[in-house]
Amino acid sequence: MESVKVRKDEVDLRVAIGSLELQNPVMTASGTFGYAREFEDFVNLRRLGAIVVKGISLAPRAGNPPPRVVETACGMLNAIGLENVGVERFIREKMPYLSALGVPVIVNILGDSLAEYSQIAERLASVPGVGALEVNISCPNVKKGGVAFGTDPQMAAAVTAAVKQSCQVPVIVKLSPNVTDITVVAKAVEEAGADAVSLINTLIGMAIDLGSRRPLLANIIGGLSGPAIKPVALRMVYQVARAVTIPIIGIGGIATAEDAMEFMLAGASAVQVGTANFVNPRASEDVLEGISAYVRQQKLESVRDLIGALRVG
Amino acid sequence: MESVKVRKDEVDLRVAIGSLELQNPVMTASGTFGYAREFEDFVNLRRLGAIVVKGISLAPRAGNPPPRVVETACGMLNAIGLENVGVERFIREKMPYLSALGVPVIVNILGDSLAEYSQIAERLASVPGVGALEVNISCPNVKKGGVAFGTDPQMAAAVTAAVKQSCQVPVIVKLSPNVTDITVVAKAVEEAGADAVSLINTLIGMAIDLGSRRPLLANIIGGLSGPAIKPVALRMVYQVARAVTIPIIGIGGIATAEDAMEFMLAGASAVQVGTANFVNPRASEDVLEGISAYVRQQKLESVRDLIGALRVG
Amino acid sequence: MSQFQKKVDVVRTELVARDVFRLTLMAPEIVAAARPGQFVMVQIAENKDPLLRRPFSIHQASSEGLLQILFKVVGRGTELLAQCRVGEQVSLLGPLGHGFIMGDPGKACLVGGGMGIAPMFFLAHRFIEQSSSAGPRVMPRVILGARNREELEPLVIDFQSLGVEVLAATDDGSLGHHGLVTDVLKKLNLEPESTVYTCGPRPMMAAIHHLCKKENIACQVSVETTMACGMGACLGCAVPMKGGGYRHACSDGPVFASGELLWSL
Amino acid sequence: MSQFQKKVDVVRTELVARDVFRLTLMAPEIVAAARPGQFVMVQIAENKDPLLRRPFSIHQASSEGLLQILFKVVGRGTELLAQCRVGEQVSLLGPLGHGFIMGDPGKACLVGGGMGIAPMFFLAHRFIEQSSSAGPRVMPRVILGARNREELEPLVIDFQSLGVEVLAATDDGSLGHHGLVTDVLKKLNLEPESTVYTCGPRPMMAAIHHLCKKENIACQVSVETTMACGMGACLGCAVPMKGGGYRHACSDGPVFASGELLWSL
Ligand SMILES: Cc1cc2nc3c(=O)[nH]c(=O)nc-3n(C[C@H](O)[C@H](O)[C@H](O)COP(=O)(O)OP(=O)(O)OC[C@H]3O[C@@H](n4cnc5c(N)ncnc54)[C@H](O)[C@@H]3O)c2cc1C
Ligand SMILES: Cc1cc2nc3c(=O)[nH]c(=O)nc-3n(C[C@H](O)[C@H](O)[C@H](O)COP(=O)(O)OP(=O)(O)OC[C@H]3O[C@@H](n4cnc5c(N)ncnc54)[C@H](O)[C@@H]3O)c2cc1C
Ligand SMILES: Cc1cc2nc3c(=O)[nH]c(=O)nc-3n(C[C@H](O)[C@H](O)[C@H](O)COP(=O)(O)O)c2cc1C
Ligand SMILES: Cc1cc2nc3c(=O)[nH]c(=O)nc-3n(C[C@H](O)[C@H](O)[C@H](O)COP(=O)(O)O)c2cc1C
Ligand code: FES
Ligand code: FES
Repeated sequence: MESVKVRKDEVDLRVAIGSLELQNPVMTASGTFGYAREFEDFVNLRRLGAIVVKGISLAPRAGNPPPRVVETACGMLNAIGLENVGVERFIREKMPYLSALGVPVIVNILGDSLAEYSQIAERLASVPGVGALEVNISCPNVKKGGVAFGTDPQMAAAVTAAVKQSCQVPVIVKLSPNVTDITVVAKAVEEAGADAVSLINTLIGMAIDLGSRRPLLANIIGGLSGPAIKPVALRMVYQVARAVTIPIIGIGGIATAEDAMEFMLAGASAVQVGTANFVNPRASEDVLEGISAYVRQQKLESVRDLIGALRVG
Repeated sequence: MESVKVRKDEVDLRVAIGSLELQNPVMTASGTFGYAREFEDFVNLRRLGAIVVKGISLAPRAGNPPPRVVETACGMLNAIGLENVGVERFIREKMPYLSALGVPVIVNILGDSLAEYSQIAERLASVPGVGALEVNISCPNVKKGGVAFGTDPQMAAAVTAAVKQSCQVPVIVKLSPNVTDITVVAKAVEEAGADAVSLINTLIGMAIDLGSRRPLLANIIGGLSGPAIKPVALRMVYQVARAVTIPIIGIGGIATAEDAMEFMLAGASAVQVGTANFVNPRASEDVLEGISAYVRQQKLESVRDLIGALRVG
Repeated sequence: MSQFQKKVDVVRTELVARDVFRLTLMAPEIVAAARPGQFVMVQIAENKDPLLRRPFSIHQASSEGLLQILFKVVGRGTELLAQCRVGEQVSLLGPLGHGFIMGDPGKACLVGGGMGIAPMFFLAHRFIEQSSSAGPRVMPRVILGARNREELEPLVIDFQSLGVEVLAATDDGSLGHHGLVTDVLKKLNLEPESTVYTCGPRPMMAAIHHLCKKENIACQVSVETTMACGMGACLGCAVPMKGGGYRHACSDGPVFASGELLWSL
Repeated sequence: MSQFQKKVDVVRTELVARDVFRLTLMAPEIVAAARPGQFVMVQIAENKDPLLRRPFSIHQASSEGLLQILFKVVGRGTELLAQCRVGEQVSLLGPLGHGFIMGDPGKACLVGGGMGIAPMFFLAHRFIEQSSSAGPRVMPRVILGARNREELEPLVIDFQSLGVEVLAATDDGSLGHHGLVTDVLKKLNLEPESTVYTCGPRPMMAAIHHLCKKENIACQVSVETTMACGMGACLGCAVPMKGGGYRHACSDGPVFASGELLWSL
């Protein structure tokens, strides 16, 4: 906690994700914040703890046919199909803006094979401004890759090891909630060298239009996100916090500072704001300000006092 | 579809769950409808397809300490802890009223061991009015029993076989959504002789009170139900429908006739209304009337035309 | 037992004190069946968030079919409910639960603390009706407590308009006794055949229970728990009993003989 | 590009036809930046259900800072929005997307069908402003279609009040041409340098695209998709392109040159 300085009149919001020190625990969730520039009219991007960008693959991907999104009760389903510009265009077109912000950029990466994960990690690790990689082993939308890696502890560990070997930056492994026991996968990736885990990715869901008798997503199934999934996410963070010693980044339905701090109490060192960005593009900064006000008002020495401070029993 | 007669001016709403023929596909979900009598001022109980009662164990259970319920976004968490009067008092005090309704009573059963499941099944099978047993292998609230049976295909199959051997009435196995691949468990219990499967039980979740820094449930974790989980339930019904040939009973966030019919399109032969009963005690009958109106208005020959009629591709 | 689910008209809204509201609803069926100590479940939103109904004691049930609830804004549900306007409708479920078992009005002592005052008004009203129909009017005793004068005074005036004398207690001494309602109760030196009827914060009710037990006075308490259904279906509203096990606030209560309950949690 | 998230006052509500509503909102910042064809995302509820904002074209943006949307009730979100009252506030996000590329007013033909008429009004207005500031007033041509007179007439009158002549078409022949707007467009025999600006149901826009392609006339269409964010962040609003792949209705559109799009889905 040395590299980031805290001014006397400011509250101490710094947290560490492995060797990556953040000015505060508030990040944006992959796929919900574009490449950050989309939000520059709404958020002072330089204030964020870190920016996590849309999942990047080696080659560009066109994504799924529409409809790709549908609203559900207190949530939404998406089947974007990992549309992205590919790693080369990302580095050329998006990174200059992002790295100029002076905030760690965490690149969410995905691949269809171990080799692909390695290659993309290698390519990104040396790019200035890339603070960490977040390995997406959990996206439910693509048949190949995603699903298998995320739900099988051995495969998850293999991807983690492959990415770790290919880069120096901290490696965060993003876990899928669509498993019987998430702690098994968490422990497997910890042992394979993950510097942190982030969770949860979306729950697999489906919506149907009675009128047309068709699925509402062209892809039939999609990923459920938003406030609806928060209880599941909170439970998984709590479970994983008791199973691993590496830092945890909490994700799932976070829309307010209270939500974020509940995840920290459950054991998260940092949080990501996802679907809430769509409803309130200022959500990430609002969460940050709310945490800051709470830490000040409760006279906490540091926001880190909240991490795992849940009182049970 | 012979035993239940349909009047000429009525629409054909009959469905079959194994050898159990129902006048319509609308049931109540276990644990959300008490022992039915609680709803007699609100619902014409004789109109329901079937009544599923609160989970019953061999011996009475006191349940968990309070708080036991907490609201979440478009949903709720419960950790009732399977409080119930035990099989003997159930038969003595609850069954007379229930069996007089003339509607099949489906008894949700739970146990800590194969022997307990067998015993309770044996005891109930001969009780007049008991139309079927629904085997709860999926309740997340009790440490022993529940969890292990529902998440392990072998154990799930073993319970199914044990219950099947102990009784003549149709056996419905209620599946847990907290698994990596629900079709594996569904196929295992089908092979073990289940006459039908019902899904989903609750997702495991958690809620935290920031003020007290404590879990909002005394049990720390609980089961998530209500509209929030509907997309997950719908997806699982769709997946299981493509994996097994036995009938499926769809459960999860059903509050309206539209919700119910979406589950039927996904492959359910019948549905259960759960949490919605708490908000609108007339929900089950409202769902029934809505389905009836739809079948009439769309001039369907039978409500069975909806089962699995989802158009994909 | 007759229970109803009804969409009812809001006919009056009042701001009683800061964050304390009173809604008057036209609900003749529920009113006709209602007894003091019973409650209603109110649906907060037309949409699915907040999902569950919220329980409120019946504050008053008039012969004209009017039902009142008195509530404090403590969270999202009550905040939305406070925005209710005349002409709108809300869905009520009720009357629910078992109310107070009403004994001799002259031997009754009603103790309400904070929003626990809400059911006491309906109870006082019924006691007075009962006593006036049975010859010379005998008034129950009433002790009301709250944080301060601002919160308590409007409610004291309401009780006084029924013709009862009110002993008040406030945390800050701005109205009546400076301190707890239990202090006031203690000083009353109730006769052994009295019955204390009480509703309020748990520590207050616990203190009253212990006092009554010591003095050998009957005591009925109305308890609060979180509730999902309010009608005995979810088993969510467990109340720990003295002898072990649980009963249910909504269907076995919310009123219990204080001696039945486990007070040392 | 300047975008704003603002809570704005509802200053007027109108029932334009059955199920068709117009809201007038005081949103000076958004109005100042708005161009025809752009849209706003409207938050429906304070609570979390319905969760997502809903997209609506900017129907009019006046110099006094007033912004209008015109919408039809088709589901839960629009139903709730229709209950909005003067004095309430709604949260707006906008202006979003790229609008129409406005050419010569005298060569412009605006074709609106159903609620696709909404953005055409703002476009017509700006064309007229543009033409009057550039010498003698030249009016764009306007073709409007809807199901019947009840739905179409009020909107036709609005356009007429701008001073433009409106060619109407209704499905039931109750106003103007009995049939499709494309029939009307065909009969106009537009010159090759014309540009058609259109918004409406997909089959209508597809027919207009094919007509324009045949006649070698430029055609700009405003498309609708489901949207989660409206600002390029979710990639939910994919529009299939002729050459393969997708572009995004919210950030690359909603207006596209019709020739760029894949029409045979
Ligand atoms: C039988 C009964 C009668 C009641 N009568 C009244 C009354 O007459 N007037 C009144 O003001 N309040 C009464 N309450 C309490 C009232 O139900 C809660 O204040 C209300 O549900 C809070 O809703 P909320 O959404 O505003 O708060 P939430 O945001 O849900 O919670 C805010 C706070 O209120 C507590 N709370 C939430 N739900 C309940 C609940 N069901 N019961 C108790 N506490 C809860 C929470 O623990 C939290 O501390 C009664 C409760 C019961 C069980
Ligand atoms: C850029 C843009 C501009 C629009 N401008 C207008 C306008 O000016 N006036 C107007 O009346 N409507 C307009 N729409 C359509 C409007 O957004 C939808 O009618 C509205 O979102 C429906 O919300 P709902 O909750 O009432 O319906 P839902 O219950 O969500 O759905 C009801 C029906 O509407 C369709 N629908 C839902 N969301 C959308 C959406 N985002 N886009 C298109 N269709 C949808 C559904 O497929 C369904 O058939 C526009 C859409 C876009 C993308
Ligand atoms: C539209 C959309 C796109 C997403 N894309 C990605 C992605 O590319 N990579 C990834 O790891 N997660 C992706 N996610 C998952 C989110 O990062 C996050 O884990 C999930 O939405 C839960 O958080 P929330 O409830 O706050 O949205 C996406 C989510 C949404 C809604
Ligand atoms: C309060 C409560 C108690 C429940 N008890 C049981 C039970 O005893 N046995 C069981 O199999 N499921 C039980 N369930 C699960 C429901 O039957 C149902 O599977 C689940 O709630 C999902 O449906 P819903 O979203 O419609 O409520 C219970 C659910 C709730 C909310
Ligand atoms: S609140 Fe549901 S049983 Fe009491
Ligand atoms: S609606 Fe989100 S990218 Fe277009």
